[in-house]
Amino acid sequence: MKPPVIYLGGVSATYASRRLRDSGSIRAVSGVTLAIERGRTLGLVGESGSGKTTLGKLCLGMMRPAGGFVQFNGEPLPRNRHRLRGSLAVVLQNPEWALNPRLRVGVSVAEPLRIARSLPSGDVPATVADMLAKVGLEPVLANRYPHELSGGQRQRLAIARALITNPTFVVFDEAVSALDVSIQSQVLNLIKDLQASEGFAALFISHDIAVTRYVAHDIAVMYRGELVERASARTFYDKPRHPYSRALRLTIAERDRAAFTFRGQVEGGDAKGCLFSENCPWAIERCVVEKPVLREIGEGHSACHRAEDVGEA
Amino acid sequence: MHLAKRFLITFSFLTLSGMMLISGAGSSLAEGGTITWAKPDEAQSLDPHTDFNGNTWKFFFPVYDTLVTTGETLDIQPGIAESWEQTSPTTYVFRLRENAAFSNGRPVVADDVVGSLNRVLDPATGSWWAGTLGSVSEIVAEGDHEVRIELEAPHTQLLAALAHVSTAIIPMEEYNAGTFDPTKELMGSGPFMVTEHLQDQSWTYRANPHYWGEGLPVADELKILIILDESARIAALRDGRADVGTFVNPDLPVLLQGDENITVVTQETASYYNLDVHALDEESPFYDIRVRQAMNLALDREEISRVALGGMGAVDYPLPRTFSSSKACADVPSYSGTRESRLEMARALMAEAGAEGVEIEMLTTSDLASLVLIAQVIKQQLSDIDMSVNIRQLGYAEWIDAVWVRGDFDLNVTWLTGYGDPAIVLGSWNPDKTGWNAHYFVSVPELNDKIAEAQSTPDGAERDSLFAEICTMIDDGANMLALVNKNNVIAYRNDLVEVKIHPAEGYEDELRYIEEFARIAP
Amino acid sequence: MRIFRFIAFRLGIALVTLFGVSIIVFMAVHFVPGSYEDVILGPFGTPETRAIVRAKYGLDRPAVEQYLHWLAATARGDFGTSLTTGQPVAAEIIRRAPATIQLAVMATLLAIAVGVPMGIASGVTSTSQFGRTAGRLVGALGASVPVFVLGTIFVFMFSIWSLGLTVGGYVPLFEDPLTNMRAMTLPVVTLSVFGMALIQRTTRDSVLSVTSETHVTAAVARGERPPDIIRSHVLRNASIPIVTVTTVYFAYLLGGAIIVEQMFSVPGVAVYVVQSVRNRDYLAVQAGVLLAATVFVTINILADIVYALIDPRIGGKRSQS
Amino acid sequence: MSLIVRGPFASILDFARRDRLSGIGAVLLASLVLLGLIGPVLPLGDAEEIGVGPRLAAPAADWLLGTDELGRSALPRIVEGLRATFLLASMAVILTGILGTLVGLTAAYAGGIVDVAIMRLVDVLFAFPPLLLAILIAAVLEPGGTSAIIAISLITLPLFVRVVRAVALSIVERSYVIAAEVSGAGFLRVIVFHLLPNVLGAVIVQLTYALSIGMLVESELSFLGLGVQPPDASLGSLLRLGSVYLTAAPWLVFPAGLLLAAAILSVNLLGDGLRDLMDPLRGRSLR
Amino acid sequence: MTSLLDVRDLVVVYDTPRGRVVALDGVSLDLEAGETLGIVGESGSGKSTLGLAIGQLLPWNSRRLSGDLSVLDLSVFGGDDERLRRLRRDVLGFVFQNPMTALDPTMRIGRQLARAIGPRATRDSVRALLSRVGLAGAGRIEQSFPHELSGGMAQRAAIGMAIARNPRLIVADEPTASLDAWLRDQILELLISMCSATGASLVLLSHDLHVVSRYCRHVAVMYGGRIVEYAQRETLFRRQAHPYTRALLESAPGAEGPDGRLRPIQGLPPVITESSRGCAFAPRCGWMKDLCNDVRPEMQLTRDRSVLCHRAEEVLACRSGA
Repeated sequence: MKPPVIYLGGVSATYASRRLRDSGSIRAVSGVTLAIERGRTLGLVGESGSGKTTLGKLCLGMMRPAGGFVQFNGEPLPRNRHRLRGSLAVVLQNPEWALNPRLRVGVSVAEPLRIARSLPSGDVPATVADMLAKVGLEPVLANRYPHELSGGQRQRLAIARALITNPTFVVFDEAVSALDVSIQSQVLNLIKDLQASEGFAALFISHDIAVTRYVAHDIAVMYRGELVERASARTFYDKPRHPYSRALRLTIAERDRAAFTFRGQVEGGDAKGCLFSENCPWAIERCVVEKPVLREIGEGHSACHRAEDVGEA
Repeated sequence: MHLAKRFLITFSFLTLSGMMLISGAGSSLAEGGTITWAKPDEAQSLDPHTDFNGNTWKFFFPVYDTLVTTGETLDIQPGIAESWEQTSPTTYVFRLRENAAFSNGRPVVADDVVGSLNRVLDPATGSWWAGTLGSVSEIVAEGDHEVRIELEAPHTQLLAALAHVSTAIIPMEEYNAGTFDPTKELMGSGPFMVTEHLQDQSWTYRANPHYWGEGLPVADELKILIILDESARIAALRDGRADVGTFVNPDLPVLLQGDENITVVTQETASYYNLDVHALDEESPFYDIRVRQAMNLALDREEISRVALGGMGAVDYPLPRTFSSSKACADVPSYSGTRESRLEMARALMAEAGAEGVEIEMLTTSDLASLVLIAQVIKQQLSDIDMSVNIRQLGYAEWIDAVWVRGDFDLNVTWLTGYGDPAIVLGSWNPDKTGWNAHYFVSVPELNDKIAEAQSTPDGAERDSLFAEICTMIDDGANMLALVNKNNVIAYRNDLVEVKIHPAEGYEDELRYIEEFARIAP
Repeated sequence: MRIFRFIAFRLGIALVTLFGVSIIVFMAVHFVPGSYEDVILGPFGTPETRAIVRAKYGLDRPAVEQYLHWLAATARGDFGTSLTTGQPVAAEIIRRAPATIQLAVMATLLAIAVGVPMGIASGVTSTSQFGRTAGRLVGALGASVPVFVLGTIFVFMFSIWSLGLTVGGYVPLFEDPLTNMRAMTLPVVTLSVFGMALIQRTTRDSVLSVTSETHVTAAVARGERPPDIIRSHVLRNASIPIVTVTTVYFAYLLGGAIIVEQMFSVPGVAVYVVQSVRNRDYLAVQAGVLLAATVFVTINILADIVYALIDPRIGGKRSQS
Repeated sequence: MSLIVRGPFASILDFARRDRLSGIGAVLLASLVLLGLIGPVLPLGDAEEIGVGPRLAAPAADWLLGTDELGRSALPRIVEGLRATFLLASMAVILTGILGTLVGLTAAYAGGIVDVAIMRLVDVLFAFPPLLLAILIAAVLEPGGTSAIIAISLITLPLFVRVVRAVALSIVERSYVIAAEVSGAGFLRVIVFHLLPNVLGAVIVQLTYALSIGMLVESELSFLGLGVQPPDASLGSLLRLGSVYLTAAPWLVFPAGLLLAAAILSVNLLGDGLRDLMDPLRGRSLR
Repeated sequence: MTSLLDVRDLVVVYDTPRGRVVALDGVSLDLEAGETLGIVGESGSGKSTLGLAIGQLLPWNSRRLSGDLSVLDLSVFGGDDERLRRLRRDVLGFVFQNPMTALDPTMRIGRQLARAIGPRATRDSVRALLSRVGLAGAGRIEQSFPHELSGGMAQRAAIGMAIARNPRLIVADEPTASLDAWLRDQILELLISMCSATGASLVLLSHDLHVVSRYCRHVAVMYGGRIVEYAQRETLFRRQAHPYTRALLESAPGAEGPDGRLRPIQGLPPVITESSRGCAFAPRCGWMKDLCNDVRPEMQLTRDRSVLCHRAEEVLACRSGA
């Protein structure tokens, strides 16, 4: 059997500040185990600051894990990113800075090709033109500068740049969050179609569960650096097994929104118990003293002592 | 000694030709009070026996006495010694004043004189002046008030050398007892004593109560303000914070035009600006004596005086023009004929030497503004014989290092002090004796002999004819050239103080009679 | 507690900086051509007399030894004695410090007192084309006149019409405040014009950027009066860049004082250091430069603390301008 | 942004039209630079010839701005001085610009110990009172144009490095840089293709400010006698000598002082305008 | 009867370095007391400009070309600063998108609230206000600086400041856009409850049609600087008379078509540099005819709604998308 494209084994990461004088480090991700198979899209949801982006960086080797390991196609991620050139790619949030404003967009899109040197340079323009067509843009746009283009077009170009080397693994980090609704849907369709046709594995990071559900095959939920639930998109949507997932899902569901309210503010969590317990209407005594682990339940995994009850409610 | 009585006044309405210049005649004088003198430079060190810098000496003059001193026209006058006698060509006997005392009240005795002079002569002291005294065989105290100096050979300039503050009489008893350190404080038998020194700001002197001069000093207090900036010094004079100011700028009269209560006096000195030529560097075009001579001929000293110094400093000779003997130097080639005729000779010499497109470096220091002006005029003059000059203007210490330590120059604009005897400055043309210019100066045995001879010949016609020969040889060697006189510019408030300024000065003591300065009663 | 750790950390950095400064200044003054014995002996020095002087002042010892010796003494607060006067350098600097401190402090205060209100005025009037242009022009003009040009003009003006002010004639402030102020007004004003412009420009920009923020719009939306908004919401938020630029100005002041002290014969530290460079009075130069650096570094630490006081969000972060 | 992207000429015209003050600054700067450039070929007279007229003569037909203390015509000297001031300051600033940009980018992108080391060095440089630093440099290298250039460079370097680093730090976080890193771009590629072109705007603004500081420092150095050496002139050295003769020959001071202030002003106005263009400060009415 | 808010043909333009941009292209609107109105639009639709115009908080590079906006019969463009200030203080309350930037970062929350209450503020009145916005029993919050609060708490504090003087009209511009999704309902509910408790009207500006319609009785949809459709929320959700409204609803995730795919609106939102000749949506509109490009549609009042479309009748009649 082929190994998963990305495998995270109990990965932890601390965020060390760029600034020297900020002493100490913040634990951004702790003990996350995840796999993404070829051709699958994993949606990663959670509120801001839950560690989603850090997890994305870990998968791309942009950050070294403080604990655990990251494997790419069954091999440890090499320290030198250059060795993997062309196999990894990323599409990030802010369309304003998606492309280098000083370069013609065609040059930006071609950059990974030039870095990977997988093509004779004569073939590059044609490949770029093909790629632009794939993301639904006129090839003539290659001669424009980013500021001449709209946010949606820039995000399409960012996708084109990411996919031009036929990468095995692509991270979309809030790739559509900054786009207007009408544009967002265009780009979502594009991502979905390309993933189906090119077959890369993808990590789709978003705080918007409706969007994630639309593009992802599987969904993982993070809460304060930990993975609290993982399931297929359908299972997750129909029957979330973690109170936090429920809370997230409720934000898109019209019905019974009043049934769930948070009690108060998230304060520095008690490491002993469940991090969510303070805000959890389902919490029982056990939740405060014993940390739940991710366990298989139904068709997914949940880190909740009362996962059964939550799922059935 | 016959000296030319010259002095210049640049203010047109002041054309006194007396020996003394006294302002405010007729108004009544106040007893005591403070005389304030604004000057541009601070002392570099405090030891009168070792410091070579004329700017520093000015702080010593009011404090220290010397055996003898000079008068208004550079004639030797009694100092601490009220009289002297030359008992043989090599023996001098000095009779000391009995009423002279150091500012601590202790009378000056012969041992102080002997000790002070011996300190100057001691190589360990490192006094640069020692050689000027000639070869002294011994200095003996004869009782408390008589000192005898024995020389190995006649030395005509001895008295003039002893008139310099570098031979100041310091209190040797205290020095030997360790209670007085001449490198850290000043104590002498002069009219004033230092009471306060604020570095770069001011010196305050009180009258020495034990001073021998009757009724002197007139003022109770002398204050020297150190004001670097020329405009600020002018301002101090204008608003009455200073009574007297000394300046570098030759255009001072112009700048003070309209200030009727300020009088500007130009004092002639035995000092002159001169040009050092590096003749020992094979790389330098000046290694060839013909190029040096051509350069010398191409100079237009009259123009230097007129343009660089605003007409203030007259053409000067190796033997300073203040001394009447200098007439002997006026006929040498580079001083005679028209400029055109000299240029012709210069070009011929250049052609003969095969010197074409000569490029030379001329050093000078920004420490003295007039040097830079002179350098620029020289640069233009030398272009007339196709010599292109690159001026390098250095800070003081870098300049000393470049010229006198490393000898890294072709030309150097600087100045020499002439003192009270013509032979003192001529001594500089013997590098074997002076040492300090040996690395760029060609030693000419014949010239050295002539200088030595002049130094041991008494004043008179014989000496003057020696001087004439020396001047010719100096001009021929073109290795160190006199340019123009370096005058002092003094301005004072004629409504506040009565001053006495002498017409000629040899030792940088421009306010030699400061103990006689008096405030005018309001 | 956090603030103390932060200060300790800043002090550590400051020491490293000063150590660097000490090495550079030592090397600079010892490797410049021309040394102390040249100044003392002048043209008449001979190799022998030079050696005598060098030995007398310990200048013949290896540079590293001299440096370490100096560093150790300096760490004990002993700046050594001046080669020129034989007096302790520390005493000389202490004597002169009041003049330079007065110059710097008064120039800074004047610059702030004029610059900040002008900056605020041009900041809040920059919503009209005229206000925008006028504010920019005033600031640019003030920052374009070199200190010595201004000084020359002042010397010129006040040597014609004194108006009670003097060029030179410094006495210590506490000895005779009136005479002191008569002598110090011109140098202080000369030195502060650049600061006024610098602070005016920064204040203006800062006010503009603060008033662009939502919380100011929110205050306007609550119907607060413009003076109240400026006082309560704009000033404090705008003050960090002003503090930063004031520290930069202070660095400039320490250098600008050289020209001003010389022009107006203020017997301060700056002119002492420059004279000491000329005289190759090594210990005096080293002490002077190290002191200037210390003052500057201290001002920076103070600024950091002020940042933390002004903006509660800053615990250790410092705005880079 | 638009300044770089559109045709440079059209954008400059556009910019000058929209921002009157910068337009004035640009025109002033351009004409002063032009004056400096063509000065030597203008029939103004010889800047170095001594004794063209009497010393300290008032302006007259043969010496339009009077003569100086060596009887040289002041007008060609002022033009010469303007040229020297511009030349020295801009050479110094270009040096700083190149060095400061590279160092600042390296510090920002390399981070870690490299960053710390660079910034501490910059701190050390910054802790020197600027003029004192210049005086020491002039003493070590001997006074003159070269040492003035080096001094101005070192004085303006810390500000430059800090600004470039700060701007670069914000760019390092941008999507296109991260995307390039993910696709395997190396240190040099990121710096040259992604950081450099994008700090250029800030660098240009900073260059104008540095130029104004450079001209100030150059004139101050020359005023202290540490800049260009006679008989060459810079505006500062002209003022140094002229200021002595202020009462007697004001023509030696006022034109040079005015020209110097105008030159610095033009650069400042232009810098403000460029800054406004890069990073518009809107502000709001409080009424 | 005087209406609370009366907007008549308001045209507002911005002067930008790249030229003139029309933000409001003739907006008319009435709001009665006690009304809750949601205004929906994408970025660039002009909704924020409209929100700011209500308090005449427009930036200085904007200009009102024509039309007027008055609150309680006082034109905010009248030029009487003092009356405008009183209006803002006593009648209007604003809530902005990002509470962190809408609060003064250097002032403690307690003091900011006290300033919002006015000169008569006391410790107790500040506490009372805090408890009204659900920050009760929080002595520590008074002492906190904004950055020490979470986004949700900060927005509650900001709402507290907006309602401190019991305004008649609250304008909230994307009050939850910068908050995590699960906080959205809490904040919006708080806003609604504050309004109903004091009888204040609410203008809620948002890009999310669903959110708006959940909380507001009336909904206005903006496109290209104009209100293109205005109706009660039930009416609007049942049927859409403007093609844009309909397309917007159909393109959102969760509204996938039968094939499981989203149906995005093709093309890009316009940037208007002068009043549009025709319909601003025409280039992206499936119902577009020649008429749409040439003739500027005017607001038509139908039975239950206002709509700005030449083909509104046909759109209404058609069940599914064109």
